[in-house]
Amino acid sequence: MSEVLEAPVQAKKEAQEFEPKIVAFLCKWCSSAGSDLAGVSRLQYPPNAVPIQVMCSGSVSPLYILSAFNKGADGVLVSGCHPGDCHYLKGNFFARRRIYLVQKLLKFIGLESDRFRMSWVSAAEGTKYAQVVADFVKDIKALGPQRKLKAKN
Amino acid sequence: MTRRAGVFVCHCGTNIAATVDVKNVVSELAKDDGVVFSKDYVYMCSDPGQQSVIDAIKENQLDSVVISCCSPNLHEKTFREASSVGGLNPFQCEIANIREQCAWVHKDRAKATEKAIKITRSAVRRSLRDESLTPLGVPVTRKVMVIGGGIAGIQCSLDLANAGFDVVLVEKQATIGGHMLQLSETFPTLDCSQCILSPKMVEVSKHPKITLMVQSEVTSISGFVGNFKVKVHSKAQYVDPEKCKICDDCAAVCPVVATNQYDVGLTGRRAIHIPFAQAIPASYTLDEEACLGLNPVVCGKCKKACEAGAIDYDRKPTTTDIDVGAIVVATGFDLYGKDKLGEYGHGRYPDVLDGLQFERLCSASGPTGGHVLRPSDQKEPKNVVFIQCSGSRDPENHCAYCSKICCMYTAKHATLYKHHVPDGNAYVFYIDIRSGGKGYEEFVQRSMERDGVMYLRGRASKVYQSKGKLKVLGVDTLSGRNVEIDADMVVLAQAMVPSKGTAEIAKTLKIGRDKDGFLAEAHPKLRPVESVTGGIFLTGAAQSPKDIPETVCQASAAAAKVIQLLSKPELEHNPAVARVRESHCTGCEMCVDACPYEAITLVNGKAHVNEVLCEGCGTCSGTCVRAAIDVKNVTQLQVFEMISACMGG
Amino acid sequence: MDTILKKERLGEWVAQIGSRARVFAPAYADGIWNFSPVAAGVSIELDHGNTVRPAKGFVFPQREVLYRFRQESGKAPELTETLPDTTPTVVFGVRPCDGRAMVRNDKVFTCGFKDPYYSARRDQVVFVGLACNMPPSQNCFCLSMGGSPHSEDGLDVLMTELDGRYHVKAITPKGKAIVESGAALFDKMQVPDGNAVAKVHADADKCPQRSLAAMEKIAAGLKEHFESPKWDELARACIGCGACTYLCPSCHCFDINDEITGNTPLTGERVRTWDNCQFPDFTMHSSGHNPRHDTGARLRQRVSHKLLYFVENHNMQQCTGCGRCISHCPVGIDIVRVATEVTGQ
Amino acid sequence: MVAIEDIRTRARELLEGGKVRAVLGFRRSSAGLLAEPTFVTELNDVASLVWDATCVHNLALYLVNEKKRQKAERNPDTRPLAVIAKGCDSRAINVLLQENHIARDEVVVLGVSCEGGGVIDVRKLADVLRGKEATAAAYEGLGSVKVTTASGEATLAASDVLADRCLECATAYPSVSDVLFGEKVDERGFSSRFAATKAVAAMTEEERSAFWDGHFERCIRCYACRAVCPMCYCDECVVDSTSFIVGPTTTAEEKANRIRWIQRSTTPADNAMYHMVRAMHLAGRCVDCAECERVCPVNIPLRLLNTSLESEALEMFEYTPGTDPAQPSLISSFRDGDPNDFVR
Repeated sequence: MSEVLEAPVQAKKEAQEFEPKIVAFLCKWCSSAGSDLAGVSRLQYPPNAVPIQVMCSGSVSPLYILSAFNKGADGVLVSGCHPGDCHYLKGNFFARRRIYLVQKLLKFIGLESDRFRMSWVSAAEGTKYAQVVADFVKDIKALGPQRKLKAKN
Repeated sequence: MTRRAGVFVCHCGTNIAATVDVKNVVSELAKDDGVVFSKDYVYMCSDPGQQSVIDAIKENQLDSVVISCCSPNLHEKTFREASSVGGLNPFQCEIANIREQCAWVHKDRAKATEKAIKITRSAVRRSLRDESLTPLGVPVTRKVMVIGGGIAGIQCSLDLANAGFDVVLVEKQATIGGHMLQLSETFPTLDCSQCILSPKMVEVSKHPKITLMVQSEVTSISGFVGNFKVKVHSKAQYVDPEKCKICDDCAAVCPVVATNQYDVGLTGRRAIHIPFAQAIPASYTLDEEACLGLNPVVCGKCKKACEAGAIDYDRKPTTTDIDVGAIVVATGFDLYGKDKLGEYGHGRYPDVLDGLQFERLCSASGPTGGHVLRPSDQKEPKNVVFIQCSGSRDPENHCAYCSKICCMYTAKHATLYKHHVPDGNAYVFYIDIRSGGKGYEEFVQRSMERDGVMYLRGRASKVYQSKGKLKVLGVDTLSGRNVEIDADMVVLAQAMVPSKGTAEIAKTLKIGRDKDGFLAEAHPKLRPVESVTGGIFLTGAAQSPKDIPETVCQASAAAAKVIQLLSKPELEHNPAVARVRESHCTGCEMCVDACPYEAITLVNGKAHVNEVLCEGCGTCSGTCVRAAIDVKNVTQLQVFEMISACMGG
Repeated sequence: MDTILKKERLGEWVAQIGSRARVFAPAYADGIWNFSPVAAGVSIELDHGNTVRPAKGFVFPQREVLYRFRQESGKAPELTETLPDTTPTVVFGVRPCDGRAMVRNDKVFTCGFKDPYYSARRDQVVFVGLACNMPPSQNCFCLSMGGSPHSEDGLDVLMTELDGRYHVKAITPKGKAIVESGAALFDKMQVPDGNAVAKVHADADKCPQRSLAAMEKIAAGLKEHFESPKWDELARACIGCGACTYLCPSCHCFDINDEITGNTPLTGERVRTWDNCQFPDFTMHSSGHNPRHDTGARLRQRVSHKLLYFVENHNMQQCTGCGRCISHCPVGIDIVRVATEVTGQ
Repeated sequence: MVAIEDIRTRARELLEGGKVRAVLGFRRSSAGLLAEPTFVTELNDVASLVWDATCVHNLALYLVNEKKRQKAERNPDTRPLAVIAKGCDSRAINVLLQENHIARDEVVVLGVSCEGGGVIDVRKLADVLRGKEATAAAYEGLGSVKVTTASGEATLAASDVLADRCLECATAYPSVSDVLFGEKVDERGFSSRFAATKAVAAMTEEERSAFWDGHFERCIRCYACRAVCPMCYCDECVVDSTSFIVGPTTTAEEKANRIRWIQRSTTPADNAMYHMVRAMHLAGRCVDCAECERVCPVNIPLRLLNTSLESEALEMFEYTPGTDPAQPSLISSFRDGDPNDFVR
């Protein structure tokens, strides 16, 4: 119980120098290419989000997301091709449904809904990717560290 | 696990080095488990850079290589090739993108370096579990099926056959030729359609490499690129083309009259008939719906009349299994349904015609022997109104798109009419005139200036009949006047829509269609004649409205793509495909439902991946709740390790 | 050492103890009785049913870190010992069946090899028992197991509720210490009090309980019927969960795992966690062979361990008849019935 | 009203005809009020079958467990199993059919309608009885339950003692059955579907967070929830510390490469992880028989995790688990119109 009581206090303390850890699952064809474009265009965004390239957002298992939180992620981003643009025709449609459920479940157990996000970023949307990450980092900084699913040891 | 990884960090001049402390990345990664070699270099992609990878692999017996540099889209190929030169399996070389995804987007050197370390480390963790893969070789059947015997299908078949491939040309109707066979003349040269088409049709029928199947339809398909198995259903051929002498004795005695679809209902024909004089195969054909019942007791006149003994009522429909390596879909177009164009009275008033009916009226082989006469009273029409965009460019009520060829064929129709009836008046309602194409614009201008066709800019709003006369209401937006024209005949330039068969074939072949129902190409610009399914190609008006030159052009393009595909004895396929852990699979079929490529089937109760169909997207593994399916070299274990690496652990 | 504590003084006594030690007592929350920390100034009510979770967790927690490790690639690992935090702890409201279970756990963890983690806790935890004076629960059978509603085994103090007062008996030096620390609050015990206590205990003994007939024959019977087809029959409904053993006050099997917390450098903890003979992986060999391959074999192991093997090793049943495994079994598997049916008593 | 004699008669017929290898049903238990599962194979045991408000178990579980058992046997009896199934249990059977885990001809479903009732929640009953222990609970007409205790009989309002899942149940009769006992009753007038879930969803984020932290912290990972769930039929679970599906094809590397998604340690975080993963894996598969919640010794309201997703599935995807074995599963299908505005 004690931890739950202390948590908010600690959160406030850490909030100032707090740098969120974020895992970003990017599909190879759209979102990863989009973040490449952000690079080519030299757009600046916070370095908190470390990208993991997957073939398709459809391959992102709920376990990946939960595991990232368990390993200490303060936020998790899943990004894929816009509906209809999936390189694999419909992988992102399956992803959308699955991710929606994960998000609802996390919300239901009281994890701040701002900690888990899905976005559509096409290969042409470098600016959007930069924006998505910037917003995400900003929102998570406001929340402080994630403790609910983080392994305690 | 005692793997030996090598890490190579690129400065990319100062592109990376300016923001990322490259030396630090190298020294940090050197501490990692499994990393036995690590170095940095100013330009890894340069020859010395690549050479250093090759040497390091040899000298340190590396079995995993990670290049920490720019986006994999740029140099993954480069470094995988270098790796294989060094004797490493190319699939055990991974790229860590620390330029586009790190150095270029951050300023804070410390933080960028920390991130670069995480990105590189996660690539190392992945590479340490990369298995050696070899591209899959797939044998191919060097035979092609072309579906649809219009000009697109004919051209494509001939090109393929002349390139030495066996071709099966499947046509639903009793003759090939398609809509082009119905046309009188063709723009912009006004040369006779049948005169340029017939020789090609004959060539098809004579070509040793082409098997022609008329009155036939594809009913099912299985297999995959290079190895399709197709079922073709053919109607019973009561008249044997080999024996038929086209003497017309049978039709002469046939008691049944049916409407002639080739004349778009303007004439009738017998139950036993020949669609066109130039039909290929050159044979009469028996319309079983119309025939009194294929029964000697009831009728049987034609059988008696036929001296060649070409008629056999006992013929049965057949189903043929055909193995092919590639399929070309050329199912063509239909005209936008007249029922949907009530405002123009099409179907209600006999003298409101569609474009194809008018073609038949102008055609020497048509119902009027090439004289433009009104269907209602066989009189020569003096005022003919042509209405463009009937059903096109009207997102509210009809088709949103432009059917592209109507401007030209309306100009052609008006011109032809003036040639037939020099003292008549031809009015054209148009929104815009789109006459891009060699000699097109000149042709339109000629129709106005030389042949005096009257163009009215505006939509015709209504066609109605009063006191037996057709009246066309419209507006001339240039003069701003409402116009009302008494017309003897109205010709609608109806929108082109995909042929009825297109929807069915798309379903059978499991290929996509766009919002308008036309076949969807793999990429609108770069892969215009391929479907998203490997080995299935598109051509002609079934893919989008187009005229004859463009169709022929696209048909040859499709042929070239097929030749490219089938020219190799074996196809190469990316080996990073899904793999089932049978021990964990319970056969729940979720992956089967989720696979975008129908690559997974149940084989005695377990999921089975057809590696050739699999594109490695991993939707299956994202769906499986039992971790029973994984994509090689992007396994859940690898992702798991990448996650911990990203978390700094 | 016997004394009397007026009920209204219980709070004071607990408060006194609370100033020097962590205090736990049964509390009803979220629909179950559980040992919960007693916050300062909060008085406790000792009128509870038995807790769902036994008291064993205070000395044998479900998760115990044995040591931490850290290893730079290529270097030797550095280990750091982590002995349990040994803040004195006093647990009120321990039922005699749980107390007797402590005696069993002591046999396992302190006879022969002395487990430092267990012992460190055992020395610091004071178990204040509470004799049962209300009708036993449906599945109580402590008498059959040689215990009683007022057994003192394994307890440091035994309290018996009289009207308006508690009889408080210190049994061990640890027990004496906490009673003496509050001496001022206690009254001297009079002769009538003694009789009252005796009566409460006697009445409790008379309460009807479930019982294993011919207890003395059970051990031999289990040995004899090791191969009995009854095992499979009785376990056919078993779903293979671990409720029975995790809730058992005397089950003590554990597993040891390394929990990796980081790979560069390799860091982590070696952790001891409860294990469970009802789980399929309990006796799983790396070859894939599992000697106890089905629920029948696992049920037999659990029952035999309680009523046969432990008797052979320590000359006492391991089971103390608390009845938790019966009451909480999702499918009504009942150790009393199982033992009776298998041995044909 | 369902007459137990009808069920017994049918069971007798099936056994006499040798059509089934066993009839899976309920009988009285020595462990307490609730009935217990029984495998009736002998005609003279048919009389032990009971049907009342204490028949809480979802016997579909045993279709799964018996399959595993059969695999181990040398020459297994392959005749079908007859199983008594309530509405929820029958939905579970439908999901097992949908996932090809069992074939339709492997089971004879003796469907029993709960009509206007349902099953007892023993914890609610205990609260109502204030410590008195019930020895019998019979369903008595619409909306009330007759409970017998040492000190006599009491008739209680069903809404006070029935399990939440029954009060919220929308189809309290079998959706698949070979024989149906009792009437299909649609208008039951208890609580509304997902009422309990909505109550939690209505809390503030902080409240929900604290609510679940408190519950997860209590979890002892006995896995009763998993073991009792007919849908948790994987041979190997994500929380298992060792890979114990080991066959001739299993390589040493496979064993070594077992992913440790979740530690065995009962820390609040890892407990939460376990329950999250389980809920996700049950999305579109859980039929709300709520056995997980009933068997939880530390009384974690586990059912809510599953119903929260079930309600989403219904509202957003018009998907109800266990209604149609022919349809693709919730997460192995999609519609173009699926919610999209939650995506940035």
